[in-house]
Order: sequence, then C-alpha cells, then structure tokens
Amino acid sequence: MNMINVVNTAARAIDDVWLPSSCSLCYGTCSILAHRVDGVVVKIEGNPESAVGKGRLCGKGVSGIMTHYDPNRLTHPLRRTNPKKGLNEDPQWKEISWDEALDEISAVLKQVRAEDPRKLVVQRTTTVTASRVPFQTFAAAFGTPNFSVSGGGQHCGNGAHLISGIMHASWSIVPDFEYCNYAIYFGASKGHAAGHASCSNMGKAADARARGMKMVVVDPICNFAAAKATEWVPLRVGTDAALALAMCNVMVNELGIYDGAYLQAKTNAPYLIGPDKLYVRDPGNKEPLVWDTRSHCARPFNEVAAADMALEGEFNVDGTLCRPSFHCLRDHLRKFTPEWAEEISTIGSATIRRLAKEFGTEARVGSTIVVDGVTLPYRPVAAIAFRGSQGHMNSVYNFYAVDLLNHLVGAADVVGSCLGFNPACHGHPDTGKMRYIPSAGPDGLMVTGMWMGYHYPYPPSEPRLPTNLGLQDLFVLGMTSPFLDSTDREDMWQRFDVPYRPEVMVNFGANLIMSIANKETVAASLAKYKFMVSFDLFLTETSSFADIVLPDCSYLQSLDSRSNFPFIFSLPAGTGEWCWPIRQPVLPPDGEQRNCADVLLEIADRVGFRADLNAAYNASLNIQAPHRLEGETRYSYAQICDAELKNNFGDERGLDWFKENGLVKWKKTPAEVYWRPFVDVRVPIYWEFMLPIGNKIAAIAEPRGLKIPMEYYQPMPDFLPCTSHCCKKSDFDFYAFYYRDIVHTNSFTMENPWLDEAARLDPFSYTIAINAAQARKRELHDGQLVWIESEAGRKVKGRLKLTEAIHPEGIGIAAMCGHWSDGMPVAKGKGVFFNELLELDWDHVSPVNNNLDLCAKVRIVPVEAAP
Amino acid sequence: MMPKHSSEAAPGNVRWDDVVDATLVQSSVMPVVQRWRDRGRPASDVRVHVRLFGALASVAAEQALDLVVAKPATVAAVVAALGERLGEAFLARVIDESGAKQRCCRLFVAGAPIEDLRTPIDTDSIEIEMILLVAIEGG
Amino acid sequence: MKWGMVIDLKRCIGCYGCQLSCKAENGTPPGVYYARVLKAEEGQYPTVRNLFLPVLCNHCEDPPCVSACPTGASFKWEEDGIVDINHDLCVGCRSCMMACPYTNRYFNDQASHYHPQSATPYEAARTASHQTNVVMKCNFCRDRVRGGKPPACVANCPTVARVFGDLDDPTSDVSRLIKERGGFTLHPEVGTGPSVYYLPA
Amino acid sequence: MTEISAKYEQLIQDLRRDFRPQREWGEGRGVFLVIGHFLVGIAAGAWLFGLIFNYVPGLVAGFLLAGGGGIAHLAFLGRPERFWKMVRHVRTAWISRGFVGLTLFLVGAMLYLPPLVLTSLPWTADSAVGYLGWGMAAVGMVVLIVYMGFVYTASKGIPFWSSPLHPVLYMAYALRGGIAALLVTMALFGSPSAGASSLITIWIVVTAAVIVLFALEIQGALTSGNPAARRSVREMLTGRIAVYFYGGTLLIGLVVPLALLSGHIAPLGVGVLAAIGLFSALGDFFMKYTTIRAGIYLPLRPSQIRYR
Repeated sequence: MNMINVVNTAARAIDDVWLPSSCSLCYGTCSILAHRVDGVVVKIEGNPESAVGKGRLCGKGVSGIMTHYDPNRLTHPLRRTNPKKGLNEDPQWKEISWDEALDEISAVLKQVRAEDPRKLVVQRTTTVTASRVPFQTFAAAFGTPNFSVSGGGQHCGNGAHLISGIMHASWSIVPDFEYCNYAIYFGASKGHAAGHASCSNMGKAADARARGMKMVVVDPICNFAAAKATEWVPLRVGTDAALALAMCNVMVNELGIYDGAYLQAKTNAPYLIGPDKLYVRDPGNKEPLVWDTRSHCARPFNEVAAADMALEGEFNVDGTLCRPSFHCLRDHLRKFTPEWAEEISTIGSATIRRLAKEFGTEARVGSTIVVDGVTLPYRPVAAIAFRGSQGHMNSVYNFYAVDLLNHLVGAADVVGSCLGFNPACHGHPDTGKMRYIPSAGPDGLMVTGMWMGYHYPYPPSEPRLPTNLGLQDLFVLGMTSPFLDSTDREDMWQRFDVPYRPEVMVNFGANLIMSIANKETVAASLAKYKFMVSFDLFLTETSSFADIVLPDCSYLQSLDSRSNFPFIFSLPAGTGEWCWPIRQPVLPPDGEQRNCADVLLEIADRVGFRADLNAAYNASLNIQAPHRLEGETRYSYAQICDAELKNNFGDERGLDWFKENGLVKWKKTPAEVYWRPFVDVRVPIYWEFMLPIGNKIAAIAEPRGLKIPMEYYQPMPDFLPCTSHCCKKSDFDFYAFYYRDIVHTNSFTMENPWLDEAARLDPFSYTIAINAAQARKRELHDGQLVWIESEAGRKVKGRLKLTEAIHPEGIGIAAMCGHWSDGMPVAKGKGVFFNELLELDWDHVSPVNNNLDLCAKVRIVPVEAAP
Repeated sequence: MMPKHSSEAAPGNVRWDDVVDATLVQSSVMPVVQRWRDRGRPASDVRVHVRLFGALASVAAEQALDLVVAKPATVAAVVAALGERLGEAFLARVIDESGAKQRCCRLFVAGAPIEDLRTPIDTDSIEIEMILLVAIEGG
Repeated sequence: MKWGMVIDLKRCIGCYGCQLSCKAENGTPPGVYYARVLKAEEGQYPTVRNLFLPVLCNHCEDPPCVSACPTGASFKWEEDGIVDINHDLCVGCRSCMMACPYTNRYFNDQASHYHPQSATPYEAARTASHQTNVVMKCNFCRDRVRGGKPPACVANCPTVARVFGDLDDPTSDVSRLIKERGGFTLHPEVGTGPSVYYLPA
Repeated sequence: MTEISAKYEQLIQDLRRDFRPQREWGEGRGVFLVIGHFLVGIAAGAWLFGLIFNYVPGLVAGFLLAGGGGIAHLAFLGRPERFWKMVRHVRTAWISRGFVGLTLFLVGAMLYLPPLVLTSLPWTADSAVGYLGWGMAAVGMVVLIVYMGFVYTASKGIPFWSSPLHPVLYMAYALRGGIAALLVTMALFGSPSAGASSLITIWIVVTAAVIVLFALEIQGALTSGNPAARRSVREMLTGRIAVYFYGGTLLIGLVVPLALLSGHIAPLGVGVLAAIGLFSALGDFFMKYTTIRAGIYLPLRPSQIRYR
C-alpha cells in the first residue's frame, strides 16, 4: 500500500498538475494526461507525447472522470449474508473490514490449494488490460490453469486472434493505413470505433480516407466503418466466408491474379500434398517436400530455392501422386462461384466479381516501393476481418477465407498491405529488451515471437484428454472457453472424466452474467461456486453472486507498468514509434478502496505462496538479474513495477522516472514494420495440421459420445452455416446480431452518465435497428416497443429504430446494454440486452476454436400497439 | 485521388526474396526450427538445485530438490531426470510429445530465462527454477 | 481577426469525442450541450449514406441572438468575432434561443448534476460555478484560445476533423481548406454568416 | 419523476427529433410569458379605446391589466431581479422596446389617471404633469401595440413565427382585446357616451380582420416551403395543441361570441356583451398560446451535406 500513501501526500502537496497516465475506459489503453487541481481531477486529455492516441481521445476517454467519481463506487469490502444465490436473490450485503475479508478469502484459498489448486477459477475483464498480469500471474503461482476473460475471446477473438497469430504473428490485423489504397472490411470497425489501438487507428484511418484510400465494408449494418466507406456491401449475417471464397476463386481462377513469388517464398503453397490431404514428407528428415523445377524431383522445402518450387502440377513421388498445396487450393476454390455465393450471402454475383477484380488489380502484384531508403514489396490492399465475421459457428473458416485474400496477392505485412499489430520488434535501442521476431517452427511455418498467453496459435499443442475446465487442452485451437459456464458443462466434464470441479472463483471486474450469453445459463454456473470473491468498482449483475466483494481502485487510482505491452495487442501498427507508457495513480483511494494487484500480493502472503508469486512475476514479466524478485520477499506492486521498468529500460529509468516522464518511445524501422520480407518464415495457405488435430480430438471425444464434425477440420476453408441459417421455423425471419457501439465499452460504460447521455441522444445506441421497408411490411413503427424472441424462446424487449442502413434480414442491437443491477443505477434499464438471445452449449460454438455463435434467428412480437 | 507513394511503385514482377536481404534479421535470430528436432543427451555428472513453483509444485511431491545429472549436461537432461523422479503427469506439463518445451513452462537457469532445452549446464550446483504460466488469454 | 472552425465531414466518424471533451472542458450541466453530434441517413437501402454532423454555436457574422437580446448579455467580441454570453447580464428571457437558427443555445434552469444522489467532486469544481436560470452556449473555449490553445473539441478530435483558425487570414488553414475543399455553412439562406464551415463528406 | 428530470427527459427526446418543438415559451413557467403578452396587449387596446371613447373605467382597466402583464413578465423571467437591465438594448431588441414601452405606459398612466378618478390631488389631468402622463402613456401604448409581433418576427429559429404578418396580427389582437376589455368594464361601470353599438361594430370589423390575417398566416406558413413552418401548422391543426386551437381559439374565441351576438341565446343586454368580450378575450389568449406552442425550431438538416 505504500504507493497510495505517496499519492495521498502528493494530492495535498501539489495542487495543480498534469500527470501522464493511461486510459482504461476500453482495452485500447490510450495515453492520457490527467489534470489535478486541489486533489480533484478536472480534466482528462490525450498525451500528445505518446504514440498511443497521439494526444487525442474518444468520447469514452474524456469521460473517465465521471466513472471515477461515480457515487455508486464501492468503498468498503462487502460480505453477503443471504446464502442463497440467484438472479432474484438479494445478497443482503454487510460491510466488513479488510482483515475479515482477507482472512476468509485466504482460508478458503489455502484449503483449495491444498486439495487441488485447479478448483480455483480466475476470471477477469478484458476492459482493463492492466489486470492481465496480476491475475494471470496469481493464477499461475496458485497453480490453476483455469483462467478466463468472460466474454472476451468467446465473442471477439478465438477466431480473430488465433488466425491473426498463425498468419500475421499478431493479435489482430489492420490495413497499413499510411500506404493502403484499397481495404475491404468484413465485420470489422478498426479505425472507426472501439477496439485495439482505437484512437490511434481513428486518426490513421481518417488520414487514409483523406488521402483517398478506397474502403469497402461488408457488414449487415451500415454504421461506423460502413458509414465512412466508399462502398457498403450488405450481406446476410454470418456468410462472410462465402463472399471471401468466391472472391478468391474469381481472382485465382477467373482473373489469374496471385503473387507466385510470395506464395513460393513465404507460404506453404509449394508443399506437396498427397491423396491423404497431408504433406508428402522426406523419408529422412521428415520435412515436407516441394517439387524442384530445376532438378525435376521432390526435395525438402528448406533445400530448394523458392523460385524453383512448383506451385502447380501433378507429380509422382515414390509412387504417391501429389500436388502442391496451391494447386489443391486452386481446385478447391473452383466450386465457390459468385453465383453460388450470391445464393448464400445475398450479394450479387456481378458485385462479387467486381470486388475481386478491384482487390486483385489494386494489389499491384510484383511492385515495390522505397520507404526510408529501403526497397520493399508494395501491396496496397488489405482484407480485414474481426469480431463480426468470426463470431459464428464457422469462426475459423470465415476469418481464414478473408485472410486468404491477402496471402494470395502477397498483401501480408508489407507496404500498404494487411498488417499484424507489431509482430516484430528489434528491442529497445539501449537495453535490447522487448526483442521478439516471428520464427520458423515445425514444417518451416511461422511461430509468433510474442503472444498474450502461452497457448501459442502455432504450433498447436497436442490434443489430450482435457484436465482444464475449459477443455482447451482438448480443443487446442480454442482460447477462452464456453465450457466454464455452458449448459452442457457438467456433461462435458463427466464425458472427459475431468477429475475435479470449479469451487472457488476470483473475479476481477468481469460482468460475465451479461458478457457471455443468456443470463440464466451463466447465473446457474455462478450459483454453483462454493465461494466467489469479486473485485469491482460497482455492484454489477455478476457481483451479486459473490460471497465477498472488494472495493477496487479506478484507473485514476491505479498503477500499471506496461499499459501497452505486449505491442501486438494495442500499440498502433504501421510506421511510427514504439511506445511504452505507464499508468500511475492520480488520486488516492476513497474509503477502503484498495488496488487489486496489492490485494493479490497480500492474499498470496496469507495463503503462503509468495515465493511462487515472485517466481511467476519473474517469469511473466521476464524480470532478470539483478532485478529479479527473490524468494519470499514481500514486494509491493509498485516495487514489482519498478523492477520490471528498470529491467527493461535500465536502472536510471525506474518507476519514479516513468511517473515523471510518462513513457519511453523510440522509432520503428522498416525492417520491423514491414518485417515479412526480412524473416525467413512461411505461413499456411493450406492448413495441413487441421486434419490430424481433428482426428486426434475425434479419437478422444467420439468414444466418449461427442461427435466431432470433421467438415470443420479440413485443410482448406469452406462455408459452413450457423445454427441460425438452418432455422426453418415459420415467422422467425430475422437474424439478430450485435455490434459494438462507439460510445460504450462492453457492459461497463453505461454507468457513466456522460456516455449514457450521449447514447440516449444517439438514434441507435439503445434501440433495435430494423430495415425500414421490412418493418413497414409488418406494420411495425419507429419507436414501437417489441419483443425480440429467439428460436429457443428467449426474448428481449426494446424499441425499434427504422433505418435504411441495415440488411433486410438483419436486426442490429448495440452490445451488452440492458443492465438490471441497482448497483449501477445510471445503466439500469438502458438499452437492449442482446446476449440474452444467445445459447451457450456445444451446438452453438465453433467445434474448432469454441468461439460462440453470435447470431440468432428471431421473430418480432409487438409489446404494445404503434405509438 | 492517387496516393502519394504510388508513383514510386516499380512495375514488373519483382521476386520477394530478391527485394531484401533476409539474412539482415535472420542472422540475429536464433533459428528456432532446430529446437523441435533436438533431444538432450547426458554423459558424467553435475549437481543442480531445482525449484518448482505454481502448478508444477502442486503435482510434484517435492518443491525443491537436488539432482545429479551426467556431464556434459543440458537442461533437457535435467528435465528427463525430473521426469523419472516425479512421473509422467509432471513431465507432460513441461514438454510436449515432440520433446519440445511446453510454451507455458518457463525455465530459468541461474536466473536467466531459457527457451532451448539444449542449453548446457556446466557449472556445478547451479539453480534451475521452473514454473507453468497460464496459457489462455482472450479479448 | 475572426476565429472560425472547419469540420471535415469526411474525417468525422461520430465518436462523440467533441461533445464529451466539451463537457469535460466546460463542465456543462445535464441538458446543456455546447457541442453535439447529429446522426442521420440519406437515401434508401442499399444505397444509403450515414451522416455524422457535429454542431456547435456558429459564431455568426450577424448573430440574431445578439440583436434579440434585451440586455446585451449575448454579445460579439469585437477583436476576435466570438459570440459570447455575459451571464451576469442575462435575465433569462430566452429570446436568443428563439432567434438562433441553429438551436445551439440551452437554458440552464436548475442547478443539477449527473448522479441523482450528489454532485461529484468534479462537478463541484467545474459545474457548480455555472449560473442557473440563464442561457448557455459555446464560446469557442475563449479562455483556452486566448491562452494559445485550440478549443477543447478541436484539440481532442481523434480523426483531426476539426481545424480552428483566423477566417480573416487568407493563408490560414481554415481559409485554405474552405477554398480548396468547398467549405459550406448550415442554413446559409438565413443570412447569419456562420464562422463554422463544413467540408463535404 | 421530479419536474426537473421530467423536463430533462423531454429535452433528450426533443433533441432526437428532426422537428424539435420550442418549449421555453409557453410551457411550465413559460406560460407566464403568454399571459404577460396577452394582458399587455389588451391593456394597450383598452387604453386606446378608453381614450377614444373618453371612458375612464376603460383607462383604469388598461392600467390594471398592464400592471398585471408586467408582473406576469417578471414571473416568466429566469432572473427577474435583473429586469431593469432590459433597457440596455432598445437599439436592436424588440423585448427592450416593449419593456421601455410598458414602463412609459405605466408611469404615464400613473401620472395621468389618478386625477381623473380621485379628487384632492396635488395635480389635475389637464395640468402639465397630467399632459406629460398622457403623452408618456400614449407613446407606451403605441409601442405595446406594435412591438409584440416583432418579438416573434425576430425569432429566426422558429420559421412559423418569422412571418411579416405577425406584427399586424398582434396589433389586431390588441384592438380586439381592447374592445373586449371595454365591453366587460361597461357591464360594471355603465356604457360610455358613444355606447355599446359602435363598440360591437368595431369588434365585428376587427374580428373579421383577425380571421383574415390568421388565415393568411396559416396559408403563408403552408406555402412558405419551410418544413418547420408547415410542421408548426400541423401541430396546431392536427397535432398536440389542436385541442387548444379548436376548443380555445375557435370555439371560445369565435363561435361562442358570434352565437351570443346572434341574439338567439339571449337578448343583447349589457351582460351578454360583457360575455362576448370575455369570450373573445379568452379566444385571443388561446390564439396566442397556440401560436407560441406550435413553434418548431428550424431543423439542422444533415441532408444539406454535400459529397465529393
């Protein structure tokens, strides 16, 4: 707690300061300057010194003051006195002291750790990136693999992050706004709303627009990105793969546009594929073979010059007839004709051909450009996908198909192309720390140099009988799992003989009752925990299931030594600067509020695993001698941050230096930004590893009665329908989907009265968007109160907003509104709780990465007659 | 409106591998591809002090133990020795089927993080720390 | 000199950064918006345009609010053309609200704060000082501007859609942009001569 | 829901509308402005006819009504304690002019009127002071009759009001109101020399004029091509204030007086005439009330945006 005392005195001593820190209204974590006068924060502005936000903030960022000063903030630890847990149970909170709280928590954790540490589930929100290290580290030291980020991953990333990782060595992808001339977005808003590096990207995208970058946005609703696009292409919800595959087909088979040199040198396109759909390998070193056109024989890929590798043709290798994977892909694509895609996506075949031609032509295959004196490949096109397109049963193929557009024309991490967020960093010039570069893994395929967890996307680990509650050790291509809360979780655990059950949850700020799926399902799983402790700012819908709620510090009262590291997460991509800002407390805690990171340290002390925690911090922060945390020494979180900073930037740049200066930055070089030509790695345009993984999973799951649909585990992408596409119920004629509103972050910011007011003034934030013509046809009127009812009979109430800017089959709702907790009175009753429409079970997740299907077939039932 | 850079774009099909000198960066990167082929091989002996943390500690009977491995020793040899002493369940968390170190397992030899199991251990009574980090992340 | 603003509708993405940074800068009470963002759509599915239109006081050359004001509370600074309100003079007759063709004036009729239970320390410091029962509106953050900073909404805009400068100076960015990109004003037919220009989306 | 938050909720809803109604004048405390305008208008009319017919009770009525009107105005102001500051902008602001007019009128009336009704005062009506008072009141009266319409015409934010007909219409209201006031006072203090018959004739003529002018204004708004003005008319004829228009303006203000005038209901006695006056005055109130409530702000139409 010593940090806090420092600030306490500071708050009185200094009476007019601008302190550099970091925003936390969303995971974009832009750099801010907080203006404190007489101990009151009177303004928050962007920090112009920083590359993260460049001194400018979105509406959420400037409004943080009202979240911090919310009188509904918790100021004392609370203990529930009503043992019954449920959606309609009042916990009957009673204030207790920190000592009582920590004693009870420690006692419970001590026992669980002795029995089986895996019974502990550590849960955190994605909104506060700074919570990642303390909570992951705590879980690791405690000894549980059961870590979750509630809706995060299941909604926005098991597909996007997995494939960005495999194909771009990064967490997400964006166009190289500085040089890109033609970007096509599939259910993404990068640069136009929420998301990673959101404010920085808003500026970069605007510059690109002003420069004349063409942007096509494929989306069922025309908002945010689509509103600013040169062309909006409305499609049927969840059919993105159909369009992308048809475009690939037109480019490769009708127009013959593809970057042969790239495919030869940087992908597995030349690898020979046998009739079993697998690589044909060298009998000796087991490396995949390619056909050497010079010596007219098959040789290991790493022994042949790229230029000599055959991309097409049929070859006989020791009696097996095989073809390069590109040849297989090219043939595979033929069946995805624009006419076929029109049936599925409702996008005209002529439009599809035009888009393919535009994308292929704009790619300027073969061209180069000089940047900072370095000649580099120039591919000014980018196909970008994110949550929207990958939030379906077909999560993997939807994203994979879209990204194929980039790889076919070599538009991957070169000038003007699709970029990963900073996949390669040569390290800090003074210390050489933070150096990471993608490298060649098994079969020469790329292994990312940096990742958020240690569950790397490639090489995928071996599927095995799961011991994690989320079954990630079976479904190895998944990250965040639905099976911690799903209706069928107990079946799954029994099916796979998971030897234990979740008993205790430590939750940081996640409101999982709202952020995953329908509330009944998640409520049922939460109610089963024997003990739950939750760190919260307010009493959320989820904290009402906790046994103890701890009053957390807001971001203006907290410390974080690595606001924007790993750089692959939320540092703007493209040219510019590497930037390492910190977050520092600007205000002291109110009442009994305490910083969660310090509380975790104290719990570790009381439970008695401080040595493990120190070791875990050393490991997760890469702290090395002489700054390593030693033995059982009781460091404060401030001391740990100080150690990390000194470890990375030298003794002279410790916490005090950073508090003074806010950040360290240094220039990016072309070899870092446009790293791909510089690094000898290949990415798979043919996912040969899928088939074996699928078989291994099936071998484990099917004897235990879980059918693994192998069509999802084929090496090449396909269009596979969502459950909603298969719904034939009459009068269920709309696809409900959600989008991320620009004024709100997850379920959190509705409690901020400024943002709530802005949302209420917005025509869409709290309403249900429906195609005007379709509404009139059904005699539905603007402002009419209706039920949106899912196939499964779940329903949400809201007011219609008639608009021309949505697909005729679409129902668009801004995500995660509709709070009901009295602990968040401003948010209560505002907007529509979309997630209520989502089922949470095996039938509604991708069988590959377990990403939740985020669309639902619904019908509209008027609550009241037209106003 | 044409982008300011397009004029500089040269025509003709320039090969990727001709554009830049791939060794520029490669030379400074440890070629990881080797890692998956390697297996450590022991021969006469050296004492190591091993400390296990987190989940590893909970599956292992002992949290701190001394081992003797044959010279010239590698970390791989130590891991193998630990496997024999602590069993398959333990080993499965440290290395995968191919014998490569699990990503989520972090190893420190005398305080320095190591990725490569071939890292030699020549100095006597050296300390090795091992911990599993949480694999999953989302958002 | 004459301060003016150019808002590039091609850059604006309707993030509400202006509306909210304005609130943060001026501590305006609930229901008072010096800056707002309007959204509307044009055309019919599928050829529809989604429009984001940030609005604020236009600081007109010939402001009807000023001539309608009986007390001179609403006035125009001679030296920089900013239309401002002297709240000590305002009697709250609201004729300026009826006179403004841009509905950018608000009557602060009650001391109020955002959280029903109490005013936040921020509001105590920044909102409480506003007079009640008077009319309020944007004054181009005149104090910031005189301190050499651009208005809060301009400084904050993440898409750099807002440019602030001297309309009398033909070489200023605002003058240049208006000329080069065909800047236009809202309701030119009313003939008030706004100092806020928009660039085509 | 408290009154404040109700108003706030209403504002949020209004700001989302394409056509935002003005609510500051005519709703809540804003109704005092309508009352003020109404009373002051009648007052000026009453004074005018009081002078024409040389009918002191009429003058007294005018004075009292004006006083009431002044108080109503104060009740409307956000900052009544600062009312005197309204003299500052006579040069441009019609509200200032009205304020000055009212002040002149009240002061003048206070100088001219007392000697007419009270004896044993230090001065008489035909003394210098009396003449001064007469003059000030006369000037004030003219200003009051003229200014009001211009207050609305100057409201560029409300297209429905900014019609050039408005001032004339308000002058007509003033006259009609003045007659009404006299008809009522007659019932109490006996008819003036000229007699009721001529008053009724004038009433009929002025009423006819009001009807014509009002019709012209509506027609003007509908044909002005301004959507906000058209919307205002819609509000008045079929919208949220139609009830006041039909019930108040038409029924009370026109149908009832004409019915009474026809003599079928009761013989045209002083009482009936007073009733006619009363109803026609009420009708005028509703006519002003509905016009004000029907005010719709000029919309900020994003469709003005051009594309490149």
